Amino acid sequence: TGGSADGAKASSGDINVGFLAGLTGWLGPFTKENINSLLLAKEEINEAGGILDGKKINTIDVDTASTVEGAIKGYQKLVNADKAVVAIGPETESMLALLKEAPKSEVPIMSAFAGSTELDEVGGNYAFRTAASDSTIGEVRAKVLIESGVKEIAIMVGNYEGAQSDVHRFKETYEKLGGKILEEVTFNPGQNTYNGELKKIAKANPKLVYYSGGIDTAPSIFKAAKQRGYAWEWYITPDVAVQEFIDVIGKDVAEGIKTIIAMEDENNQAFKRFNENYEARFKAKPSGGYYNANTYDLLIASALAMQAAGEASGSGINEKIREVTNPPGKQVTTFEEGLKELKAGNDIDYQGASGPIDFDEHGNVISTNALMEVVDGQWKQVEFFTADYIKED
Amino acid sequence: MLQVKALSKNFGGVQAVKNVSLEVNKGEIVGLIGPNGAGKTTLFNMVSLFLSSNSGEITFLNEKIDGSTPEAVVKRGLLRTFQTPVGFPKLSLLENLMVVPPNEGEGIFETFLKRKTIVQTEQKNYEKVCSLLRQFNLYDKRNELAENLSAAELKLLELCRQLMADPKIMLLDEPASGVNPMILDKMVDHILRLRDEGMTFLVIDHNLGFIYRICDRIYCLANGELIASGTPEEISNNENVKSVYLGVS
Amino acid sequence: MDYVVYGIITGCILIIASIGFSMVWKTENFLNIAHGQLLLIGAYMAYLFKSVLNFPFALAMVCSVIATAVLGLLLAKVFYFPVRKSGILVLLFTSIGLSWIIYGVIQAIVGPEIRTFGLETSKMIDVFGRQIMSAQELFIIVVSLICVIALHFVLTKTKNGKGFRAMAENRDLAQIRGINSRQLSNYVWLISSGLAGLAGILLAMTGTLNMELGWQQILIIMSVVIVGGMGNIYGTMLAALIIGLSMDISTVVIPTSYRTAIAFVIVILVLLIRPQGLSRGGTA
Amino acid sequence: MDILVFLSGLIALGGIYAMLAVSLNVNGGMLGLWDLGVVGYFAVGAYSYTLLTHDSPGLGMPMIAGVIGSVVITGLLSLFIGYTSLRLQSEYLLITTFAFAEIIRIIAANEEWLTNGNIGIFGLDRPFQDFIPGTIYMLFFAGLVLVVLAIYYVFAQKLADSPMGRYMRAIRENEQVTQSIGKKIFATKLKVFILSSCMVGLAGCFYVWYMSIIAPNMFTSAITFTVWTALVLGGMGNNRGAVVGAFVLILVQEATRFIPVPAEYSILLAGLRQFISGLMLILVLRFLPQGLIAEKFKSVEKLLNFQQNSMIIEPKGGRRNAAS
Amino acid sequence: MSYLEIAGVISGYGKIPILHEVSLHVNQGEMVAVIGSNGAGKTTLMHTIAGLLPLMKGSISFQGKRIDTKSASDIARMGLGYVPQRKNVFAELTVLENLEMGAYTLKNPKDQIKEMLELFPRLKERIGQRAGTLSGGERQMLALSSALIVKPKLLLLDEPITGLAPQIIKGLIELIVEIRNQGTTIVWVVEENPKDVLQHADRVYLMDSGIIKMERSGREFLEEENFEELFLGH
Ligand SMILES: Nc1ncnc2c1ncn2[C@@H]1O[C@H](COP(=O)(O)OP(=O)(O)OP(=O)(O)O)[C@@H](O)[C@H]1O
Ligand SMILES: Nc1ncnc2c1ncn2[C@@H]1O[C@H](COP(=O)(O)OP(=O)(O)OP(=O)(O)O)[C@@H](O)[C@H]1O
Ligand SMILES: [Mg+2]
Ligand SMILES: [Mg+2]
Repeated sequence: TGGSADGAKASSGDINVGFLAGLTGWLGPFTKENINSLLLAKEEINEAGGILDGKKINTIDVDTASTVEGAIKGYQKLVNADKAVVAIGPETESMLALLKEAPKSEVPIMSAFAGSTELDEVGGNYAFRTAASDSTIGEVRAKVLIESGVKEIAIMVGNYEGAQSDVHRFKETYEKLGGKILEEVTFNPGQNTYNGELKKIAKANPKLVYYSGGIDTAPSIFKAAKQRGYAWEWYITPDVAVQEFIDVIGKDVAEGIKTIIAMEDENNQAFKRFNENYEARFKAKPSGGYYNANTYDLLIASALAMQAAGEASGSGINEKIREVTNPPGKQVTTFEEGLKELKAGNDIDYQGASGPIDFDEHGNVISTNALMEVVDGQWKQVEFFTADYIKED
Repeated sequence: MLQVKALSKNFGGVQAVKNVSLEVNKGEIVGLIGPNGAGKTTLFNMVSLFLSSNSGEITFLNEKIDGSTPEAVVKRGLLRTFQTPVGFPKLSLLENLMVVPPNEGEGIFETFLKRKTIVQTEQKNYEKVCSLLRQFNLYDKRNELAENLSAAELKLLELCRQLMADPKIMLLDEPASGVNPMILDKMVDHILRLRDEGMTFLVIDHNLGFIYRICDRIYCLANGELIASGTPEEISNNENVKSVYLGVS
Repeated sequence: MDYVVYGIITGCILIIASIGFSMVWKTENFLNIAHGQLLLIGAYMAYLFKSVLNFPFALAMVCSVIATAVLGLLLAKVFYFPVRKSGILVLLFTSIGLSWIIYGVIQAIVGPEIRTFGLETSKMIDVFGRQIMSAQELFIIVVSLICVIALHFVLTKTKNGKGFRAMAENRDLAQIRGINSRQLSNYVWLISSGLAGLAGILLAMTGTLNMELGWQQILIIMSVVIVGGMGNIYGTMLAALIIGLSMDISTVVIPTSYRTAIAFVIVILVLLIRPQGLSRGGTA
Repeated sequence: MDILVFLSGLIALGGIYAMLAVSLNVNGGMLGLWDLGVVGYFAVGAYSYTLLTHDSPGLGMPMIAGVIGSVVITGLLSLFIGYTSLRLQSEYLLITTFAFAEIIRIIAANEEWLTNGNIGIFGLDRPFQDFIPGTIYMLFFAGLVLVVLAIYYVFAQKLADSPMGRYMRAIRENEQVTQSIGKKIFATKLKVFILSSCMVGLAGCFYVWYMSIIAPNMFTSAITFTVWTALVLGGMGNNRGAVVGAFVLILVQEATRFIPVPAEYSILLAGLRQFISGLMLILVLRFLPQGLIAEKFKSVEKLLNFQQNSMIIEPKGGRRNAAS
Repeated sequence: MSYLEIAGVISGYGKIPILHEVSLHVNQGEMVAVIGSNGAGKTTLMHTIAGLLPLMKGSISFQGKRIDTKSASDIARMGLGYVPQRKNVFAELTVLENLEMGAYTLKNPKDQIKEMLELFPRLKERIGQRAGTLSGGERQMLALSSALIVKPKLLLLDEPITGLAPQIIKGLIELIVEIRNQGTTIVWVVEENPKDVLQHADRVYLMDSGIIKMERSGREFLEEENFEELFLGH
């Protein structure tokens, strides 16, 4: 098949790995840190000697301009012109658009932040994601709220796929568990003002408002709410749980805002190490909401899979990625470790910086989650939920 | 052929045309003169239905046309030229004229279904256009764009365009102004010949030599009112006309 | 009632953003798409002065408006003036090209981060005994009023103002009459760009500085100005208010997700009733 | 081979844009309508096709019925849009058509029961996908696009060279004068507008095939601007220009992807890409204000000659022609 | 050097030359007529002098200064008045505003405007009307008065009496002659009523296909036996 041909060709030099994401357009803020995470992973791999007897990883960044059309064009370039073995990065819609294409081209698509529920049951063959599904996180969020006694909330949701998918399962679960949605307001990003939208929420008089939207609209909404004296408690979508969010809406406004996010326990070794390395390399902390660890893990896992498959090809990754990340096997937390074990002929189970990374049949991982809160202008992990949290009852 | 009864037009308080009645018979060349701002062009605008009248009645070929549309009136054979012509600047002279006659090919499906007839009509129209252009000394420029014409050439083109539409009656708004005497001669010849072929004209112009030469009858407007009518001779001797229009007392 | 106030605030921002665009449309006869990117320039300039050079905010605003005005004029000189003779379509698409250039350059300089001026949240103030407006919003309304009155004065009371309109209609003839159209159009570009810069700052004040600001705004600006009509700036103002009000008031009865759609429905309705916009060829 | 597949992907996309540009040239270039609603008809065509052929949501009809249906539906909708807005002139028409396109997109995003909302519908089938191996499918698809593009081109060109084309250009130049020679311009404008929209709608089906997914945010005004830019870049009013402009634009944008840069600078490069596209557009317009290929004025004589074996002969330097 | 000196001028629209090496001169206080068949290039010549068309070759000087590199507005400010043949009023502006534009370079034009309105009572009646809706003749009057209002030193007239009624024409010709007598230099493109005009002209230039074919004094020209033929340019 084409896969082996690719492999043969790539063996002459470096292994190309594509980063296919919106460097410009509305995804721009997300991707700028992801580029770093990927770079970090690449450097670690190459410093450890590369895979398959010294082949180095080479990353190629392809801008989709945050459009599906751009993603398709970019993917074609990666596959056909760059001979990349994997395309890391596409967001939900691009993933969906490339679902059928990927198995044909035998170049897997992997996303670190496509959280949409739409992807819950369609991946697994040449499509993987380390992003937690919105369904998992939605259920966790609903349960946390109900358990802390919040029975009535209002929702503000941006009029685009990412934001809507984020609240979809949450709403369902929340209502099933006995919660009540007092008001749901859909808003369009990029407006001058959101006074009307806020007024509508205010009329429902909720104690807590869940905000699912982007950073760009956040200041207009949060500041205006504060100015108008609306004293709601806020929960926000994990996507904006980043330092930038606090910076743009101001520390005073941000104080006390909460979110539940798919995240490894702060005290987890791999997670800690990733954060430290990242900070040392780029002189800045990685933001939780930008799924940096998830991106990093994708490349490490892909590299290990290729090593295990014995060939630098997309089909190799597709075949072996579950084997190197799922139990059974020896748990490893770094590439170097994994490489050593693989060379020794052992089965491994990669434990990533973003979590245990165990791909199910549809290419999803079950995440661990954390409740975060803004304290003194910083995001703090206040509670950690293991992957079993929602299965408890 | 064309009858105008008690036509009036008011522009926000200004009575541009007051109660004007006139009549043009088939095969006649009728002149319309009068001082600047007398209301001549306004009258034309109303007759060609580019402007609605406030009151009065317009009859063309024994039918009232007041409520009709400009296109419909043109279809029935009443055409007018504009005092300040523009034409189709980015079309060649040939195209400017070829586009005029009704053409079966002017439809999306027709273009593909009626190839034969189209070519035939085109052929016919082309010849007519060429002979017209030749008469007005424009033949050499037939493939030039209309925007590259001088003021008077454009005026002639305007005349040609209306002639292409095979009108029954033509309303000409100052066809002679700015036109070189030699070409004017040709224009006169042409108009007279068309008249002999049965066409009817209503002509506005300030060039009295021209008007007297071609007109059978003349109406004179002043301040929106009809002040005189008659043969060129009568008009040139009319005291009223002399004092209001010619400026001799 | 509250929604009316919201609508007025929205409308006032639109007014400032639109007037400059409308002036260029009238005098140069083309839709200057790059106007949206001038908003972006204004906002980032103010950021540069305030947050990088640590100027006080008011001073940063003034500096940025001036800098944007000058830059706008320079861009016009480099990009638009040489192609004026080629017609409005060429100008229109040159402006689209210029938008991409500005967007690309700013993107390369500032990156995709989202920023704000980091201003304090402002206090609410009493209007007719009710707290419906923040000081910041009052500031926006006042600024737009000042701009409108100043422009009205310039356009009707000064010779240059009439010269603008003469030049807008027939540049050659204006020249023959001794109207120095070069100088006048410099003024137009200065004022128009300066206003764009101001609008950009105001928008960034209430929201964020982000790369998409220009593209997001230009569409609504275009709608406002065209609905306003070619005639005079009052048409533009009226259109800005109508669209602002209808968007905010509509949220009472229609799902907020259709807010933008409402603006466009209004655009269509107005133009069906008045095909030349609200001010058809009147005199200012 | 692989590079061929890659190129064919680009050609397919460029071809779809070229189809749009040719369609737009029919009403924007030849008739002079400032139609900024292209993406609206494109979306309607694409959505109609998808909803007719897809199972759920949708009616699950056969592909060919979907294509025909989508053209018909686009036609009906553009009849409505055209009827309401075509009396407007230049900028006023521009903003109205633009508003319609935006409203269409907003409806597609909000009416989940019909369109599945923002998430859209994915995994859509492509014509003959079962018969052609996946790896070379793009080659086939690009070929299909080029064939249809050729049909579009020939059709538009025949139209341009016919009396109808001349009539359309006359309307573009001056509506009042066209009226004064007794032509029904509104009806004509409406007809051509619908024709052009239907052509755009059909191109919408190809876009769906190319993308294999449909979602509202694929249909932003960026597409309209791109198509117009392609047309202006290539040369307004001229079908060859439309095709060339579309391909040049898509290829230049893609070519910049091949500039190798270290990862840290890829955002800079992304900015640069916008910069280069903008600069190219400006430079072309500065030095070739008519676009890459200027609208050619084929003389009537040439066209007649061409069609009818030289009934009219233009002797060298002579004034007379043989026929008269 | 003459008051207005045109030497070897080649100019036209875009790249195509319409005027081919045109040379002519006008002395101070003269009234010079330019005649020629339709499309001969008279309007093009006027446009070129006024600074609206760039020169491809040659030079134009006015009052001893080169003006061919100056902008039209600068030339206007030097004292050149021009009544173009077409598009000679601001259609969207009112009559009064048009006059104000004509008087743009004046400090306080109230009196001059009044003077013009008295000269053309018809305009006074229509003072607030948009110029685009004026009748053809009214528009012509407005164009003339907008140029006359500043009392230009050199006046270019491109068929100024086109479309005017006979009773006005007579007065107008007299008026223009009077203006000349008061010291204004005049270049007049003549088409209609050539005899009435040419008898007042000091000199006449005959143009044909973009070149000056012949130069005569006004009377000489009228007395040429083949006047008709010459005028027609054949
Ligand atoms: N739309 C309008 N609004 C106001 N007044 C108008 C309008 N159109 C024409 N008029 C006035 O009506 C009068 C008659 O105008 P019209 O054009 O019919 O004159 P005319 O007889 O053709 O004159 P000319 O010989 O100068 O062309 C003029 O005084 C003109 O100013
Ligand atoms: N804007 C233009 N672009 C290109 N060519 C033009 C343009 N205007 C005029 N011409 C051409 O230049 C030549 C001279 O035109 P011009 O207007 O100077 O003639 P004219 O002597 O004033 O004639 P008229 O008596 O008709 O006013 C004509 O052949 C005309 O076709
Ligand atoms: Mg008239
Ligand atoms: Mg002339």
